[in-house]
Amino acid sequence: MANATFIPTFDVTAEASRAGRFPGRRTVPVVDNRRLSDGIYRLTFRDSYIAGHAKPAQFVDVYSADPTRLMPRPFGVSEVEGDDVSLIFAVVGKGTEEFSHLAAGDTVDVMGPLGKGFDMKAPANYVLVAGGLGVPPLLYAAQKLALRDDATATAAFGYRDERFADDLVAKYAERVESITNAQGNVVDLLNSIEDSLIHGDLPPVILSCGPMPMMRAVASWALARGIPCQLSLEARMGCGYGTCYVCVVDTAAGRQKVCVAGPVFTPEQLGWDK
Amino acid sequence: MANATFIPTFDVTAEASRAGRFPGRRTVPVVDNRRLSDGIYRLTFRDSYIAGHAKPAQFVDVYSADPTRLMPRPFGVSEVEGDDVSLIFAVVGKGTEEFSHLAAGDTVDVMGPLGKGFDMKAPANYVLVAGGLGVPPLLYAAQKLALRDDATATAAFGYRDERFADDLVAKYAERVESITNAQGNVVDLLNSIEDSLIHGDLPPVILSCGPMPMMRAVASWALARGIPCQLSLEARMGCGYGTCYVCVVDTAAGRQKVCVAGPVFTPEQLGWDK
Amino acid sequence: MNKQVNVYEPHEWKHSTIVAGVEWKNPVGTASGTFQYDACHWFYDVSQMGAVTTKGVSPVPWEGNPGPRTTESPSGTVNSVGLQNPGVDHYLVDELPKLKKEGATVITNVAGHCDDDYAEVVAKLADCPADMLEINVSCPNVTHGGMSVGTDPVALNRLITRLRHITSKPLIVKLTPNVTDIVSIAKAAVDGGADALSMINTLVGMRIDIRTGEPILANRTGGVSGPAVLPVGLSFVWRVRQALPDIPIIGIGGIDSGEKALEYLYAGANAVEVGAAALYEPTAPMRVARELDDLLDSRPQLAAKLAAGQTWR
Amino acid sequence: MNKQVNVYEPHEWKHSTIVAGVEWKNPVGTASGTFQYDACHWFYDVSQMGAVTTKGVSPVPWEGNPGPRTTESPSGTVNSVGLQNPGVDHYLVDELPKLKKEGATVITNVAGHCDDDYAEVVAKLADCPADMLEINVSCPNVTHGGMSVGTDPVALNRLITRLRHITSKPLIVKLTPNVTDIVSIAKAAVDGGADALSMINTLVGMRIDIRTGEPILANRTGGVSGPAVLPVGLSFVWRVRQALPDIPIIGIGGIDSGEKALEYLYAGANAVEVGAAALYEPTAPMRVARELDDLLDSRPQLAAKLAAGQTWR
Ligand SMILES: Cc1cc2nc3c(=O)[nH]c(=O)nc-3n(C[C@H](O)[C@H](O)[C@H](O)COP(=O)(O)OP(=O)(O)OC[C@H]3O[C@@H](n4cnc5c(N)ncnc54)[C@H](O)[C@@H]3O)c2cc1C
Ligand SMILES: Cc1cc2nc3c(=O)[nH]c(=O)nc-3n(C[C@H](O)[C@H](O)[C@H](O)COP(=O)(O)OP(=O)(O)OC[C@H]3O[C@@H](n4cnc5c(N)ncnc54)[C@H](O)[C@@H]3O)c2cc1C
Ligand SMILES: Cc1cc2nc3c(=O)[nH]c(=O)nc-3n(C[C@H](O)[C@H](O)[C@H](O)COP(=O)(O)O)c2cc1C
Ligand SMILES: Cc1cc2nc3c(=O)[nH]c(=O)nc-3n(C[C@H](O)[C@H](O)[C@H](O)COP(=O)(O)O)c2cc1C
Ligand code: FES
Ligand code: FES
Repeated sequence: MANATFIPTFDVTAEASRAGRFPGRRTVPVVDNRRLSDGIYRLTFRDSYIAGHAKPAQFVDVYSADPTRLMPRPFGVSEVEGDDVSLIFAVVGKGTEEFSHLAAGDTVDVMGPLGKGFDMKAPANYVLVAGGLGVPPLLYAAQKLALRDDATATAAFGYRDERFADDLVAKYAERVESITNAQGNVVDLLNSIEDSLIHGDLPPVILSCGPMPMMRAVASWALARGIPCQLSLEARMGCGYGTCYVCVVDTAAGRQKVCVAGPVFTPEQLGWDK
Repeated sequence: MANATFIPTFDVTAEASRAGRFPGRRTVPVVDNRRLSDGIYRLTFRDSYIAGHAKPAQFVDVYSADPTRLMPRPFGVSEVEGDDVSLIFAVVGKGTEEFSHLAAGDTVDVMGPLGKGFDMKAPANYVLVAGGLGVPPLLYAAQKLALRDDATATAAFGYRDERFADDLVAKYAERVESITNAQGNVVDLLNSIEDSLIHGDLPPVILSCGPMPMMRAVASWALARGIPCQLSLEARMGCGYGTCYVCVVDTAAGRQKVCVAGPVFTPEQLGWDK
Repeated sequence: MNKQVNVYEPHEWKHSTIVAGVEWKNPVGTASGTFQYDACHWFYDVSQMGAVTTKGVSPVPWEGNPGPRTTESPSGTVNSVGLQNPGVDHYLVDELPKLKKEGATVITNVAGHCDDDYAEVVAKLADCPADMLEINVSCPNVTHGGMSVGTDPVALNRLITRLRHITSKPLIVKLTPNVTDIVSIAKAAVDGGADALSMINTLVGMRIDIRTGEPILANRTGGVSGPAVLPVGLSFVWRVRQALPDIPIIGIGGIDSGEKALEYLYAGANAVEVGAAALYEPTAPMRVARELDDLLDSRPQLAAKLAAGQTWR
Repeated sequence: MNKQVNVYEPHEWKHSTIVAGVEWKNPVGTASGTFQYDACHWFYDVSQMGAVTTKGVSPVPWEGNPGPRTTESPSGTVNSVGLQNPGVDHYLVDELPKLKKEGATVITNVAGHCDDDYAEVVAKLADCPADMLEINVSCPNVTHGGMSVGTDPVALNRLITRLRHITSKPLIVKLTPNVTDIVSIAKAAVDGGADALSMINTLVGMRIDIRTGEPILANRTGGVSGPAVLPVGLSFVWRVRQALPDIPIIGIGGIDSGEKALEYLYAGANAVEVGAAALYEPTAPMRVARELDDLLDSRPQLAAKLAAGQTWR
């Protein structure tokens, strides 16, 4: 049920574009929703604007159909096919529980793409380091990199248990390495492939997303080796588009908004190099 | 969408009966919903308990599927067929607007039957005096009376404009008289049939439901002629089952709860005979 | 997500609590003004609640405010009943005996327009079988007494000190959220001899009918309750608990699930009461109690503290 | 039911209002802390709002509270931003010029930890192109200043009297609902020289994570806003309007539709501001303005009063 109070019945994207504005919250059709592993789902909806504009690490605000739950739920774009946009999410609370029940034929409210994506201009071997639900932006990075001649993708994914995204990323990445909690963590994984990264044809650039402690470990691993590194952060958000000052992270330049200054930051920006 | 927070998935009526309790709020299937006239709908749902127990002028609490709108909406039962219960309602606000969109195959939350019904034990010619949306309880009274040998029903319905219930009540009542606002009010109608009521085979008893000013006029018409009269009142309700003291009306015995002391009161109980 | 509980099934309570020396079968009570024996006993066995709190009783019958007395607000309800009740004498011969016959743990909510009113009611209740008295100094819907006492620490301290001398029953003081400084008021009640505090009563609120431009309630303003007030109630319990580590607190406001009841216990409440939810779901108090009983299974530390009459904080 | 408005279409405003001498194109503004030029101008033409109220500015940059800074509540949101802002100097060279270039009517929200802070900001703003200043004495998320001034009539009166001497710009004083007696506080502001009042700021509230038993906000408590607070905001506007028939009032709290804005106008507000709704629907302020513009068509008496700077009550 789309929330009756605010859902426009006109074509928001078309009307906003005509007026030279960024399209706001809109109701879009769900194309698919499937369980990838225990409590982890891949939701696909149709939205030409997000499909046409999203860059890896940009995110989408998804809204509950329950009008008592008003706040946006941000999720990184995980794949785009034509006008279809996929997200991968874990059920952690009421909103994601609700989204797990969405099915083709339903609608869902979204807004995006939001935030700044990874900087992937440089020719490089992009090392995609994901922890847990950090997979989505990196999967999408792999999808984009697969189209390029001047760059390659090496996935280094750390899972709690089930390797729910190895198959997905294997479609795009040159190389897929992964590890589960029982075997070790992503730094162990990075250590095990360090040599090949450093001696590869293209210089390595780390793109990473995952829990904060992991990001810190990845950042110091990269800093110690002089490998450029970009981190996609999470923070509780109030709006997702920069109007509320809710989503801040401490950076070298003071508290900044994750939703517009980020979600991607370098360790240097975060002051983690000090 | 039934509100996820409180809707039991078990059979409330069966479980409550087993425990010797009155069945509480439950989710029931909508069987039919049709527009009777401009902004007036007849909603039919399936609930064996209400169907089996409801007396004319008893009402049903209907609940919004929107969890921001929590309060019950009370409606008089208008007809019962087998396990199917019908209500007739006017769209006056957000809840009734929502209910107007219900369709067969949907579900809706209800509780009932609630309140005390008309006292229809006496053999009599029951004169069913309705104004506007006062029709439902009187239609149901006519349906019940149609089964009896010792009583008859005379409908005297006043409408704002469209005569949306004449057809419905004609199935049950011996006689159907109606009037629209443009022609006059129900007291005019009563005056026009006064002779036949007084000289009929059975003594007249007035059952009435409608706006307060109309009820007052009907009551004084009846009092002036010594005709017994029962009035089904409306009041904003908090619960519908007697727990909150919200729904009071001033009576000769002080402020009483419409939902449990009523909704049916005699003019004498209301002190309108003074 | 919770497994759904069948509220009509008999249940052995696993987790009790103690509030000011009174044992509750479980930490969930009904809130005053939303529970009447005659109405609720049709829906569930009232003796199975942690406690039931009855409607405010006054020395003589009160007729309350004129109607309409309710209006809706987003995730809330606004009421202006104004403490209509048949008086303490009627209560003592009618509702209380019925409740006690069923074996319920009873909190009698006490209303008054002035100190003498409260004193009179408490005196009449001194020897009755009610388990606890809840002094309602927080009703926003009466002109005298009610909220005016609950917003003034000096007046409140005087009242509670006086009542303390009249009764040996556990005295709960029910506080209003419509104040600048809840801690000074809570302290005044405790210093006066309150055995426990309950909070929150309703927030002052209103709605307007845009067809007429006039307030919907005859009384113009009323009291807001229901899920909308949940975060407010939690913050009041939290702040009072931080200031007063030992006083038993009953958390009230917006509880309609075991999870929300649990939030109150973590905020520092020893027990909770369910109010508005019972209006639109008569078995809500029992459902909340059952859900909480299950949630406490996986929280043995909290459960142990409650059972011992202690709090999480 | 309303016909749905297309917020992206150009619109000729039919119904304006006047607040403390300043003409608003329509009676709907944005609420402070939920509007930033850089974020919102992508979604709508900010010059088309009745007014835009910018985030509280302090004498120097403030970093606000640590995160998490938000949690959800039923039909509401709880925030503990704590007035993070880049300071008044930055505001004067960055946000304000952009807004004025677009032709917006601007209300600058002023924050401070103490009287000197407020005075310093107001002095710096005295000659700027902002149309009105809104003095935020009602933020529940800062330890000093903020709400503490807004809960004390004497302190508030002293502050406003002082600010009144520094600026000739229309001064709006923004009040907190977390008080026992709003009327005495409103009077203190007006006596000190306030040209208008705005209300309400957020209600103190909190949520607890039942997985950890700990408050979700790093700051523990925050401010509740959104639809849940609608009835509370209405009652504050109503009560102040009853006591002060002439002071311009900007109604705030839970507005997410033209109908709810209209309730505030009937309660006695001269204009309204939309806050939390903009967080989950960026074009909400514009939609509310458009819906209200249509609703006022059928209420010529109210519309005429607003256009003349008068109120319904
Ligand atoms: C930029 C960004 C990208 C993200 N991408 C993904 C992704 O691709 N896949 C994925 O599974 N998760 C992602 N997350 C986390 C995801 O937003 C939360 O898991 C989700 O909002 C939880 O919603 P809920 O309703 O189930 O939780 P509830 O606890 O019911 O939510 C209550 C409120 O808290 C917020 N909240 C709760 N947990 C988080 C959290 N960890 N981060 C941010 N807000 C939270 C919710 O948005 C909501 O406003 C991302 C977060 C950010 C900030
Ligand atoms: C005993 C009884 C029997 C009734 N039977 C019928 C009937 O058979 N057919 C019919 O069309 N109407 C009937 N009504 C009136 C019906 O309950 C209201 O029209 C309906 O509740 C309006 O709901 P809403 O959501 O559209 O209005 P809203 O204004 O959006 O509702 C807000 C709140 O106010 C209450 N409310 C609003 N108007 C009324 C009203 N007139 N009476 C009581 N509560 C109100 C609602 O129940 C709700 O709690 C009856 C009322 C009572 C008390
Ligand atoms: C209809 C109604 C009547 C109430 N009457 C009383 C009362 O008599 N005494 C009292 O102390 N509180 C009374 N209250 C307040 C509740 O007990 C409770 O404190 C408040 O509603 C908040 O809880 P809730 O959000 O669960 O409803 C009443 C509340 C409602 C809704
Ligand atoms: C994220 C957020 C930040 C806020 N920051 C400020 C502020 O800086 N200054 C202020 O006066 N009010 C601030 N407020 C309060 C709002 O302006 C408004 O008074 C309140 O949210 C009630 O309105 P609403 O229910 O429409 O949100 C803030 C509110 C929110 C939600
Ligand atoms: S979430 Fe609102 S500014 Fe980032
Ligand atoms: S509606 Fe609650 S007592 Fe009648």
